[in-house]
Amino acid sequence: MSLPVQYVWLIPLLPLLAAGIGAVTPRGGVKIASAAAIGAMVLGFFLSCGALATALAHPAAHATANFAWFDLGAGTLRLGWVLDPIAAFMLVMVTFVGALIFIFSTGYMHEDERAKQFFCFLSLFASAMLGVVIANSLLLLFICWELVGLASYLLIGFWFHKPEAAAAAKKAFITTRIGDLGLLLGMLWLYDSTGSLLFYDGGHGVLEPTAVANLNAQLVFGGLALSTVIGLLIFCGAVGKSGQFPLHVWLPDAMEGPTPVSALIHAATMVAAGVFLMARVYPLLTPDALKVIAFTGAITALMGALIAVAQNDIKRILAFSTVSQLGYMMLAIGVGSWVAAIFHLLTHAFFKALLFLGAGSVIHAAHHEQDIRSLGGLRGPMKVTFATFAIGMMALAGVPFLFSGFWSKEAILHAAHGWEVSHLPFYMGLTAVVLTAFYMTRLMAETFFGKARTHASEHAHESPASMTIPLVILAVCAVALSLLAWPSPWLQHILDPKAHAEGGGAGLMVLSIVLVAIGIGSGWAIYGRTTREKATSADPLAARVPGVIAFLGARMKFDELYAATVFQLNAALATAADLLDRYVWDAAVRLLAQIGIFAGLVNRETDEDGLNGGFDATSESLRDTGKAYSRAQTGDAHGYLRTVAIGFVLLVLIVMLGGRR
Amino acid sequence: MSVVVVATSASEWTALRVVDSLALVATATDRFLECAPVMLRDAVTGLLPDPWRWIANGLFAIVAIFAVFGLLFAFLTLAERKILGRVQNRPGPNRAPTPTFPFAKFLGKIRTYGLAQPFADGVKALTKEDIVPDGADKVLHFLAPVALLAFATLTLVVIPFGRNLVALQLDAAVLYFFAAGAATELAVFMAGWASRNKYSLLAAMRALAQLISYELPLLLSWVPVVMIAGSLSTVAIVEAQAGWKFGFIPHWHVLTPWGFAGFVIFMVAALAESNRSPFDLPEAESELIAGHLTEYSGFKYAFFFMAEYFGMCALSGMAVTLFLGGWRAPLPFLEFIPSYAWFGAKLLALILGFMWIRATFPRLRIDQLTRFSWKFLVPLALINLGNTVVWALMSGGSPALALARWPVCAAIIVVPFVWLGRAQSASYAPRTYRYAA
Amino acid sequence: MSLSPLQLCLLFSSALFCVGLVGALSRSNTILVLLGVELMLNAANLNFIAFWRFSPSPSPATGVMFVIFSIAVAAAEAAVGLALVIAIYRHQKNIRLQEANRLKG
Amino acid sequence: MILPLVIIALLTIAVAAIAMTLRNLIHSALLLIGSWAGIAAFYFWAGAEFAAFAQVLVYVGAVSMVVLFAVLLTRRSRADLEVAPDAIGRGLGAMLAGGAVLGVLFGAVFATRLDVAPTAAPTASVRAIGQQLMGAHAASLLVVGVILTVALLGAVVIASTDREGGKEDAR
Repeated sequence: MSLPVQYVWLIPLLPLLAAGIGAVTPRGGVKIASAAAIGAMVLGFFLSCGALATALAHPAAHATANFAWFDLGAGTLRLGWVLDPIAAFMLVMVTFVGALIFIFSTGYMHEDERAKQFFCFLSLFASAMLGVVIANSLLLLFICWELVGLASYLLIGFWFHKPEAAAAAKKAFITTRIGDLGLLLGMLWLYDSTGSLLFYDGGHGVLEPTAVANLNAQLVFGGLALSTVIGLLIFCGAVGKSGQFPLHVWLPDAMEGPTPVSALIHAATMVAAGVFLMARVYPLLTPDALKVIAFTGAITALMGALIAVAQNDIKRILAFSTVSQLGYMMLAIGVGSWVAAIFHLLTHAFFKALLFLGAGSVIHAAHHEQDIRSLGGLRGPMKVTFATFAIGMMALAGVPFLFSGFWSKEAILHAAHGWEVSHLPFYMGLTAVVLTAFYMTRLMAETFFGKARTHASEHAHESPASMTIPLVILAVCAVALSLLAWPSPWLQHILDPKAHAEGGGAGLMVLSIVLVAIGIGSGWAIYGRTTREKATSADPLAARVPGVIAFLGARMKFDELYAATVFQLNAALATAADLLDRYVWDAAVRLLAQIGIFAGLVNRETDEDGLNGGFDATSESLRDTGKAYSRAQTGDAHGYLRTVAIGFVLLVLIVMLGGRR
Repeated sequence: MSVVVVATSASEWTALRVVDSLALVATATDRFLECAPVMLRDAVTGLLPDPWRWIANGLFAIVAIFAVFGLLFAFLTLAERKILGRVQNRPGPNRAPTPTFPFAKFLGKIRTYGLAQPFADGVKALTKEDIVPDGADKVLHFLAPVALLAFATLTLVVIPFGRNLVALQLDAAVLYFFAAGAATELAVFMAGWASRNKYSLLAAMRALAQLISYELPLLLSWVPVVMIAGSLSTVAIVEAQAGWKFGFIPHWHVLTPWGFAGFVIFMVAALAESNRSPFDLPEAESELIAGHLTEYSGFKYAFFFMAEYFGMCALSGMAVTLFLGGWRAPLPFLEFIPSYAWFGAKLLALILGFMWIRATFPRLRIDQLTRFSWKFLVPLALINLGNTVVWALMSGGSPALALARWPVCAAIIVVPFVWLGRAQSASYAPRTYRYAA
Repeated sequence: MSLSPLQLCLLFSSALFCVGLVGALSRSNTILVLLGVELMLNAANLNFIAFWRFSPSPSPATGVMFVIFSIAVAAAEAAVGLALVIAIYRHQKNIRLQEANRLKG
Repeated sequence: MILPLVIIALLTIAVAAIAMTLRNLIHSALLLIGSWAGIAAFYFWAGAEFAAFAQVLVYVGAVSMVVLFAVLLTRRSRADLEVAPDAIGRGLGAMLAGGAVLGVLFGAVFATRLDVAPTAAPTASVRAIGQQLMGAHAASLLVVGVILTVALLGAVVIASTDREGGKEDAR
């Protein structure tokens, strides 16, 4: 069972069809829409497995299918899709996680009267995401990229009657657009300098050695290579989409959307698209660009983990954890190990989807109570959710050996350790490891241990099978994905056959195990041993260092910072523009108008007597003629026909008598 | 039975062109029975000088058709009454006059077992008073039955009744057949309008609605045959069904998925076109008054009846020609039986089927009737058209493809049949009367 | 003066055309006017067949093609025309063509 | 050869002329259908049998039905039964115009030198017509199909009573 590259387009097409079906089904047709969406994803999953089989057969080859879209002046704009191991792994991951989340959604959304649209949007998103994955052209990727953004906007704002949701949707859309501007600029520049946007095109693609060498050779301002600039511009897009510092602010707010959306889009797939993009264009990235990427990633990882410590909303915590983990992935790319980034992307997709779905299950059971201080004691009534959530938590925290997160994180830390440029990112990553373990322990302890602190969590009971079964499957995967790492060089070989495999450093592994133990231990010491009594009682950590926690709880005041700087600047610019408009331009326009009026005055005198009189006379005569002719419009069809007949006779007579040559 | 017409080249004929048939006898099988009608024709027309022979041939054909189908009509009425009687557990007509011959008293009374019934009916019809309603449009009132019979007879002309037995060989014979058949609607209208009776007129309009509705599936159902045979000529269509696969399965169109579907659609539409039960609403004598025939009596009424039977024979004959292999024998070793006998046998089988259906099925309501045509038969016929295209496309290639077209084409027609049938079966349920017990 | 068959055909079609024209011009019943127009159309078709039959033609079936398409279009015309007649009837309760002149100038 | 043509022509013209003068609409329509059949006979005589059958099928079979239905659907009005006040004047005008056209056309036919008729009649077998229709004229065939469909829908729309418009009509 293998799927040739020529048919890879079927995989995004299926969800697109499902979205179409969802769009045209009547309001009540949730069953049809959800069945179409799930069916498309399951079928897509099998096709993706076929594609993976194809890709693994020739791991080094970038199988492509390109075609001309339209002619643009002298050149031809070509699109296409590519099938290589990285794309294939992403396809399998997206379709598999997507299918499970769709199934979960049938349970989660079944009370919502607009569930039909929900499945339509989800399918649209899945289609666009799969398009991003298989795109072999930066343009096609950009198109799907923007479609992904649109679907994300629609889904975050799905409950648009909530003002926060509507605001969050707008924020997400606009913030990511800022990054996309960079991507668009980079793309245009790339097309300008290479004349192609295809990644792989039998030696002519932009990622292939000829073009890369060419780009490296060109220098622009400041001695930077052209490829550095283009790479950084493309990175802007990834920063926006993947919630990297400083454009991470939209991601936590995006949690206003339904939880399956958070799981699918804002944890597993879409936010990973930025990482995927950077891995895809990795050949284009110069060491200069990589430095920027590495430091951005490291800062994001540390910052996300710090903020997550002080959050109270279960989904917010997971959101900042996502930000942090995405930072890890960027860090991996920056330090040159994009394979580790992709590995972490895959494992993260599974356990973070698991965590979000588990959170969704909790929220669903607790009647939409999201504050962990108000939960508690759910271990008893929600056994399945608890068990699977715990597996996800351990995978995220990096509990050794059994859980996939450990291996992927290990790979990243190892790569960071081996980076020649600086060890600073490595240490930031280590700090984040401790913090991750800490805040996840806190989350577990607050949510599942202790006793129920509110009415809602007291009466919580296990979610339906349509929600728990995906949880179980994802939990199994979160463990089983360790196998990808086990024959350690295997994934490395498949993804990047050229790179040489390095043996794992045992010392580094021990260090990180110790750090995880410290994180979990301290978390348990503070939150687990003595559990919270009341929902309103103070946080033990906040009691000790109130200032820091308040600062972190306010998300390091980024929103306020932006409000104070960017928005103020914007407002100032607007005011300046307004003033310029009102006084300078307006004055000029008014002056011109005065001149015009004067000229008009002069003109009118000549006009009224000379020209106007003439026009009036012409108009009058035209109107009279029209009246005269309209009298011929008798409404008598016989008359018309008679006229035609007589006209015909006259014509024939003229031709026959006069026109004969 | 009728006249041989085979043009020296099919493209170069003019009306009623008749070619000397002696050349043809050599090509046809030279058995005596097979050639008997042609030889009879030649014996009669050979008496005339050559320039007049085509007129003689034409007259011969007309006389032959009227004689054969007139007799057939007579005995079909009897057969119908007998069969209906048997189905309804009664004897049917069995007391037709038993003639006695005064000059040969020794013969005594001759029992005819009711076989003389048609002649008795004929005498009765001829001697009844011919009533024309006051205020009727007398000319049209007279013309309507005549026109109906004329059109019905015209359709018989292009049917090949046997090898070399076709009165008029046309390049577009099938089209001619249905063009002439379409004209019968006019006669129905004339009858209804000329009677100056509002019920007649209403019934005529209803009959027209039915005829027009069923014209469409009727026309659409034979188009696949024309596509496959590649000709509109009835002779060529019969020719296309010649031969046997594996030596015993005839190449009849009815034995293919599309052909079978087309045949069934054709027969259902033919039932409606010839006003036969269960589609006999135009003259449903037991519940509506006799429709556009209300004001007719005597021999004009008999004409209408004759036209109905002629139409039935013509449509059955066309069905035989298009789908059942025409005059061809079903098995190779049965070819010794003359071709016209085979044609007659198939024709009679179909007509007896008509009678069987009449005795079995209840009548439809008018709304069910039209809905059945527009929502069931027409879509199915259109699908069958596409089905035939699939069949033709698949038959060009490999043997595997040729084998695969059987299930594929069967599925293409069966699935919509089941689906449409399921979707509509509810609308043919008996009406429930709310206030009646 | 002897007439060739072609000329006879043309005379036939001219005469038919004029019958249609006179009918269309003189009758007040819209249906009959329409039928007159239909007759004129048929007369035109006659010419196609006549020229096809009696003069050298570039391709063997050109005239017949013309007629077939013309018949198809005429059928469409008849359907729409008679629908219009019914609409007129519904509007003014008769189908006198002279009275259908609301839009006169 | 010529005799059938003359007979057909005279019959057709006579039938059409009578149809155009009768007061009885149904008789007119039926006679006109007869003249259409006569035209079909002319096609037959000229060797265009496909066109002849198409003519019969379309005109005698289909258009006639539409005409008759239209006649019956619009039969109630008194105004149509009376002679219109301007009938005589219009009839005279029609005769004049028709006569002028007839004269001009006859003159043109007589005055024009036409090519000598070819000895053999052209052949247009049904197969050839079919191939032309599906080959060289496929696009036209599609267009005609579209026209017929649109005309059918248009006729339905025009002739159908819309419920909202009903009140306005009753005014």
